[in-house]
Amino acid sequence: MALLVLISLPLLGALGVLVFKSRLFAVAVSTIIAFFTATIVMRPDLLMMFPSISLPSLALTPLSSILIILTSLMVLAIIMTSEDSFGFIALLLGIQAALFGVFCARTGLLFYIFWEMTLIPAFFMIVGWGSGDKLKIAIRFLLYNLVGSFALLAVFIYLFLNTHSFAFSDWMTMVFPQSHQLWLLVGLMIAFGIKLPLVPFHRWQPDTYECLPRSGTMLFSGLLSKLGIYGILVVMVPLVPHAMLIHRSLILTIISIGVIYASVVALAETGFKRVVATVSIAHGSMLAAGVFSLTPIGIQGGIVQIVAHSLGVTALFLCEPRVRSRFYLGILFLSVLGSIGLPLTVGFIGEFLILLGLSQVSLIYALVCGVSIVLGAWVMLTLYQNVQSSSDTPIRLTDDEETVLIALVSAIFILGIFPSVVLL
Amino acid sequence: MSITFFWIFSVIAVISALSVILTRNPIYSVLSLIVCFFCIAGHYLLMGAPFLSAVHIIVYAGAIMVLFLFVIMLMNLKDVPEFVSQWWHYILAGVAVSALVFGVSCQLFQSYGPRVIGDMSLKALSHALFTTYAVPFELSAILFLSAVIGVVYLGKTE
Amino acid sequence: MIKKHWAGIVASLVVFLLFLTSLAAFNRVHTTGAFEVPLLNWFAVSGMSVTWGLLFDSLSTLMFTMITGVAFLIHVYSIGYMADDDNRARFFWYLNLFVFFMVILVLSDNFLGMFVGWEGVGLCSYLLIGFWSNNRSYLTAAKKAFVMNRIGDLGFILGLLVMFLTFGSVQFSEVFSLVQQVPANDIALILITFLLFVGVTGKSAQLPLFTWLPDAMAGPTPVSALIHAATMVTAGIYMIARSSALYELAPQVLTIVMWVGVATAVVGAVIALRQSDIKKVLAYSTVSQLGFMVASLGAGATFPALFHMVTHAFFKALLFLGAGSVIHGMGGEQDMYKMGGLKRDMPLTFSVFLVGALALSGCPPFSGFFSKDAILLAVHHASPIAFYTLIGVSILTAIYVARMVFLVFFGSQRSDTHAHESPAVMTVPLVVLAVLAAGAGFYHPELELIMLGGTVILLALIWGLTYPRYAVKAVDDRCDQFLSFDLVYHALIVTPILASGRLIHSFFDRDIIDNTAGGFGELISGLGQSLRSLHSGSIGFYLWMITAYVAVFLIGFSIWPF
Amino acid sequence: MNPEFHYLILGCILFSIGVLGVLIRRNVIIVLMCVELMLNAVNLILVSVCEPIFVFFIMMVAAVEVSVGLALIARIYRKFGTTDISTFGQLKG
Repeated sequence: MALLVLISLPLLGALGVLVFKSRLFAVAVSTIIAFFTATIVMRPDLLMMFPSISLPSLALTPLSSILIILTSLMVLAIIMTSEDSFGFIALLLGIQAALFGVFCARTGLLFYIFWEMTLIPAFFMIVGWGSGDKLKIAIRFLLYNLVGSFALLAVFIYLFLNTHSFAFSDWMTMVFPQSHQLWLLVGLMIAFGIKLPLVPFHRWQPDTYECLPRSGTMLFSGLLSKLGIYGILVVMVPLVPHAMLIHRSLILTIISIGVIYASVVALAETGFKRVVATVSIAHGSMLAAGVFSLTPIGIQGGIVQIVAHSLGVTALFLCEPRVRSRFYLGILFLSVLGSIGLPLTVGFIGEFLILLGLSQVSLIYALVCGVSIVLGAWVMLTLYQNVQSSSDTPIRLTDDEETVLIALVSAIFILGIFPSVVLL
Repeated sequence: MSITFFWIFSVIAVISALSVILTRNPIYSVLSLIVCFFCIAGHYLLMGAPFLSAVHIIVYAGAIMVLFLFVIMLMNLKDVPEFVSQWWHYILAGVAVSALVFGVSCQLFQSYGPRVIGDMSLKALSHALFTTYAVPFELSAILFLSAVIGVVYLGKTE
Repeated sequence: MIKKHWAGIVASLVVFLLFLTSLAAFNRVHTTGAFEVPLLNWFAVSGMSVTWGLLFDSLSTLMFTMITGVAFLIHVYSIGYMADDDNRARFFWYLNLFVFFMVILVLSDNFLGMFVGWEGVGLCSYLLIGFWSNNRSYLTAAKKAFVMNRIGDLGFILGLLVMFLTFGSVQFSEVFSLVQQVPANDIALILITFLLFVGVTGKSAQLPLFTWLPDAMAGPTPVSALIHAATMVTAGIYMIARSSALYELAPQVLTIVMWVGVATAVVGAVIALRQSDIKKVLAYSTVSQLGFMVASLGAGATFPALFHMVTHAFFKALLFLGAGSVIHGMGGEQDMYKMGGLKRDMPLTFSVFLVGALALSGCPPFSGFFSKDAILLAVHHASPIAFYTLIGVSILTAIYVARMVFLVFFGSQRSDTHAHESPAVMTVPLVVLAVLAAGAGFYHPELELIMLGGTVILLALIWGLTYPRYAVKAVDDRCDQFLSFDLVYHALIVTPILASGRLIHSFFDRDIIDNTAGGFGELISGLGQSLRSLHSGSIGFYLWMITAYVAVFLIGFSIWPF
Repeated sequence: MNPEFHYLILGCILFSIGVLGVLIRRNVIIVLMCVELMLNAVNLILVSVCEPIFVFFIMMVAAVEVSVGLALIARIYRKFGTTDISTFGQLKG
């Protein structure tokens, strides 16, 4: 019941934002949601005041607890720094509801519905608030993602026909024939690979990130891309472990190539947002590599990296070129450090665990993914230095942005020193 | 007894249906269709559904066909070519209809079997309508409402 | 005065306190033995846990004392050197941060903690090299240093991964006790030691990753003295010394280590012979001297390496600070061919610089003689060829040192700038360092008379022979691109990577992927275009289509064998 | 022969006549009437298998359909002055 409330709160908030048209209201709503989320996760016993209707289709796992807290805090951060109109914020809250839904869903049907529910507001965000050739970009975004959704739907229909149930628990206990597992694997790879995105399904991402307004980019990169890896962790790994294990070296090879591919492309990209977007592809691929190593440590590393990447990339996009005050350059540099995984940032823990997991499979994968860390440092430092020596833009960081940036960067470092919070 | 009536109603229904599509004058077509509907109502009686039969006559013969008649008389349909002109249209129509009949009968005759003769009385019908089918029933009221609004809008002169 | 220099004074005081702490720790270690201070349980995953603590033993306290001591002197010097810079406070902030990470590096009780310090000092090195951020080429140098260090760090971290997989831990205590049960020549051990050594080549500027160090001279001179001569670049030496328990069991890797060290020593010294920038000479000299230390480690001799590291820290810091004093006096000029005759204008700087130069060339009784002597002896036991090569490098060292001293301080003045002696806040640390550079050798007074005599005669010969060439005539034999590894790296690595980035970007991304995805779109829309003609708008036609479709559908279902 | 088959065959015949009418007549009012005939054929079959509820709903829908359809026809007639189906060629995007 509490989870139902959790999912409907942002929707009510969205309505309220549209009715009252007040920024303060939006911030208040997302603060309330953040507190509510924290309560649900930290003190589930306090929620006894809700009628105890048990909903087996919605439940919290440790992983989804981390993710819904991350989601609520990120949305709060985005709303606090957003300069966009109320329609945008309402869409943002709608996406938040859908994200909560995906993270809490325990049945395939709900998972799929909420999964799709993220697309519609996202599409309107691009169309309504994007820049440049936005309609084309929006349609490309939608088509790529719909192909993924279609693959997901096909897999879910297959699973339903074979188990006569939508519950994850029923799906996971079923053992499918080898050849079918391969097809399921391919379908799920397409579905989640497009969302993440993995090379070669990545071409929708840089344009979309560039086109969106800043808050939208933060949302897409910090939260929506995490759906892909969440799907891999929650659906793919428990469902087709054998097929994944059999084809592990192939998958890891493709992903490793993708990691290098994206890192090298990032060197050729120009423009702040496009570079960060492309580096983000490399990070996402590396995160997937950790999970696909199928070792407990690699998966752990992937989960840590979800948080790390989310914090890092959000901070980076928030730091798009501004007046080069000392504060701005400092905070941008710290975000860059978080992104290149310097020790004492949470990204380091994630990357180290991922590499450790990969090296348990083969040192080669660790080496290849490690090369991308070097390239990543190269790219990010070039980016930083370009900002450092570029001509001034007239826009200053506002107080709210400074607050949020300080919070994000401190989170990056605090979690780097005390990472046990995000280790399951 | 009922067999006799069955054949009578059937023959009249088929003949009047044919005359619906074959007469040139639309008024005759409407009148033939009314005859056909009466025959169908007779079939309903034969099958033990008197309420349906009554409703059928009221709705179709009483309301719908009058509406048709009204519209036809309202319009001055003198010089409308009533039949398609190309001869191969008729051939094609024949082929299509035979294909349709063939397909439908293949499907229906396979699955069609003796059913339990149910209660088609007024009481049973209304009970079902207000319990099991209460929601569709209410929805159809909304459908009517929207139809009324739609028709008023369409009929309004610009 | 205090108001202007508050940042420097506070920073120096902090480091001084740290220095006192290090002395106390040093004292305690030498009276009661090694001890540990636990810090935190960092993380634990799947049965593997990393706890972080500080380990004080003779090795780490030696490093600790040396780092904080030298750092304190350089902090004090910087108060004078940076007096006119607007961003002094930031400078001292970075410098203190560097000391923090360096202390973390040497005091951590596990390899991962060491790695934190290892990357942290790299970060500070980046920040300080690019400190004058208005100059884009300085920023490029900083980036180059960071990225090349990261290549080495990748080796380090891969080594840590293998270590984790082999021993299940990265704590020094556990690894060094478990390694005793590993058979010699174990492949994992070879891999670990080799990969860790890759890290060393990055951080300690060995072949093939040394080219960042000369560029790193873009930073302010105190930075070059502290980071790029005395402390950070010796982190690699510390690391190999710390894990000598591992290296002893991998003799093949030790051989590689030794020859890389020897080769680096040669390359560094040869390039230093032809440089015109005073700081570049010192930088290549540092590369060369680090090669000595690494060679010594490769020969299995830890103590001479550490000994040379300490004496090198003193005399090279002294030389850099002396060079800084010269540059400061010359108003920012770094080209030796524009100096000359400075011994009259800057007598104090000249005398301390001379002490450093003599120590670097290995002249008895200065410290460099003893430490280099120890290294040569150790290498002689391992490989005579390496020994003779290093003797040759020592001769080259003496030559370029003589060239530098003569060009800068002797001969006639070659520019209009009127040099002036630096203020006391800069010269006092110089004097302290000079005393240390001169006297530190007596800590280990193992004298061999042949060596002593031979060295004195050789040096006298070299200085005598080079005097006319450089002091009197100042022959301009500069060749700054001499043996440029950078050009090779640029042609072979950097350019291909950038080119492939552009190729992938334009060819794979745009042409292949976009066109494939777009091709599907074209296909569908083409299909749509052709189907559009069916959409004629005639109701009669639509009725026909409906009927035909239903008929086909029904017949299909009837015939289809379901 | 099963008596329900009689109704089935009768329904089929009436339905076919309806389809034929739709295809060969050009007056749109007659076409609409033929559609009604087809609906009734289906109704007949449904009653024969004892599903009176569906018949009831079909009648409702038929009534709605006819009223809206005739309103549309009246409107079209006002616009084009004819009810000849072959002249309506604008039903496309």
